[in-house]
Amino acid sequence: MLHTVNKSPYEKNSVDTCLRMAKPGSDVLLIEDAVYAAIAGSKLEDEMRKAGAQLKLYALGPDLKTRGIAEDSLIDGIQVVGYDGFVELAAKNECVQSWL
Amino acid sequence: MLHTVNKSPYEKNSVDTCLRMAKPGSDVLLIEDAVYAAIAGSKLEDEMRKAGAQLKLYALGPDLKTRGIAEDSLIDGIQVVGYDGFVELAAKNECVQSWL
Amino acid sequence: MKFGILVNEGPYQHQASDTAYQFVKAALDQGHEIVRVFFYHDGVNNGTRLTTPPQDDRNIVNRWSELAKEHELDMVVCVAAAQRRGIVDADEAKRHGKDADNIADGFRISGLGQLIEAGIKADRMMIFGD
Amino acid sequence: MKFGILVNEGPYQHQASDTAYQFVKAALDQGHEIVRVFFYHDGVNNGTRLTTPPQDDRNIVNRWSELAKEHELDMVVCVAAAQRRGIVDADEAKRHGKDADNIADGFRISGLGQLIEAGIKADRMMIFGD
Amino acid sequence: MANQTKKFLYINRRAPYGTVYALEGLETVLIGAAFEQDVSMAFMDDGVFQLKDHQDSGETGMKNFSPTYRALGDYEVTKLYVERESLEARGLRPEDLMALTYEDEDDDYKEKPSIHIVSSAELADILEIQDVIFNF
Amino acid sequence: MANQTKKFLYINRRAPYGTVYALEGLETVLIGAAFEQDVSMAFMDDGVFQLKDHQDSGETGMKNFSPTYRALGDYEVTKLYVERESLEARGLRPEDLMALTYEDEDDDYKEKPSIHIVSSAELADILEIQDVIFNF
Repeated sequence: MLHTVNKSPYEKNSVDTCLRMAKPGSDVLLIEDAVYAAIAGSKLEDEMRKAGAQLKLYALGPDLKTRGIAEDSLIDGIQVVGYDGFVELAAKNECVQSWL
Repeated sequence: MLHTVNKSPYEKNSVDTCLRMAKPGSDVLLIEDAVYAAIAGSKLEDEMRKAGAQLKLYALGPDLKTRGIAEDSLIDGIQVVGYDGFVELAAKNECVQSWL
Repeated sequence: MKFGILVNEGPYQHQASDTAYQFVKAALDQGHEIVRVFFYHDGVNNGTRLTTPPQDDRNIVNRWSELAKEHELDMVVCVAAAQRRGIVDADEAKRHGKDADNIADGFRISGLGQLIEAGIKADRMMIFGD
Repeated sequence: MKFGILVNEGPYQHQASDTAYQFVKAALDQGHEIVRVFFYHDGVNNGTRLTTPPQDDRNIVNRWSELAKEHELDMVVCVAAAQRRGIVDADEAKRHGKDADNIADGFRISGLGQLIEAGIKADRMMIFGD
Repeated sequence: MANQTKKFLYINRRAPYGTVYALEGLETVLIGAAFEQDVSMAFMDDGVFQLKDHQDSGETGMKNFSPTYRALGDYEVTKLYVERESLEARGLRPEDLMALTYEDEDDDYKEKPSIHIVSSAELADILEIQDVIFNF
Repeated sequence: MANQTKKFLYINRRAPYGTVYALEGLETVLIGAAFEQDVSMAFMDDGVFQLKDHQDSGETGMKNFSPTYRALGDYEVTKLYVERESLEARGLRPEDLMALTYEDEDDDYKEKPSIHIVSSAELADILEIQDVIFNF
């Protein structure tokens, strides 16, 4: 299953709930304000690293750029994809769950 | 100063930020989905009790009733007011800050 | 006492407009003055006359129009926010070549300066949003 | 592959409509089929032709209309949500005694069944909201 | 299309009244019930507040749509999964929720509970087997 | 009204782009600057992300409004308070923010920084002295 999340983890509980519900091995794509969860050096870094050990984490590149977040400032292991990669992730997985 | 909050403390960070910013002695009014912060027996009860020792906490009665929350299920010390009480709190304080 | 009111969300999607309405009614009941009700962001969507909510639900737009009429409320829809979202009066429709307008009774379209002015004139500024 | 798209927020206030648009474009570029784009909740506000956004910003409504024309997209605005929020076509205007309509090119108003049907027909249902 | 049956899950994560998602989400479920798919609902995070008993919206002037949940059984929507962890965190007990039931036509129309309290892990399993998930 | 000066504080608590509040809030500040009030801005919670340097919205197709923050000095909006705790929690350092400045006409038009990093406690004090607070 592909899980997408679009909320800042500092503002809303969507990232938390997504990580609680996603089964090991799932794809998780951070889009819109959820890309803020990908920044290294934050208070969430440990939690995201732990999640990344069980899940495949992605962040949407256009949303990172729009917000001025450089790819080299991301937590290790988070892969950046474009809208084409978003479509490919959705096609590849049998079901998509959007945590809003 | 009167602080109002309208977001569920389980969904958004508004209650947290309000309690971080409100000076001792301030009035804090929970409205709309923020009234969920007033329920006793929740994981937030301790935090709300601590806040209530420093601040005067109110909850909007119409929003409690709408959501099916009985007044006797609230954390001790939270006072229930109606829309008229909301107006009175706003008039009594020199400035109103809405945590959204 | 003079209250200024800011409504930042449209009807039905969020409770903001409902709470603002109940607050304004209660303030008027206590004899306070409402300097202005300003609609910003999606709040401009409170000002369309084209809604037809279910009959067993409240009519948020009409309720504002009626309250404004009864108490001569000044209800202002922000022009910049309205242009982004498609709330227009006859003048705006003409200016932008639109073939229809949708503003409801009692609302007028004006600039953000009206919000600042409300903040200056009012004793208390109340914000209702998401 | 067949994608169904659900857009739950209006233009500008939230990024949902932007992301949905970019996703649909990318999916079409890859040769996928878009079964339907369904606009629900405040998403219905994407379907008004009365917007005039600033010239240095994207025109969200027109962009949808143009994409729909180019790719024969079926763009459906939920009738119940639209009635609450004041999005009407000529038929709806007539039915509810409104003196104007505001639906944009390429959008049609229909029932929630169209959303369920999209969920049944599509291989993947994508939700964009707040 | 007629013979194709999919598993539809409607996830409810928001409180009622503060936003319209709960109400308009419920409208979707009722319409969807006519399509004879395999329908479930999940209530988690603040979505559990939707099922709180004794809602009375008179003083806010909003529409009290909680009675509609009681109609779900008549629409053959009988699988309502409520996350235990979400309830407990919010100070709610199962008995604080509306007692939603349905008549089981395969079992002599016995009245049975529609609400099933499940753990986070069980809910995660339920998510995993769905074909279509809507979020409100 | 003309002679009445009030302390206006615009509090920014939301990230840019995900929602419009940052952009439309900034439009309010610019209009408000013409009214010759005592204006301050506060950036806390996700609002600190509004000031992140190097925003480039080309690929999302959204409007990049970050250059407008650089114009604030010209509008004599020169008191921008950024909460340190919010920055740190989010993995941002002060040097990750745009270097916003203004020319101080009372000090030979020297270029001075508009951004002041303050603690939560200092920000709470700043809130306390305001006459009007807008939240975006």
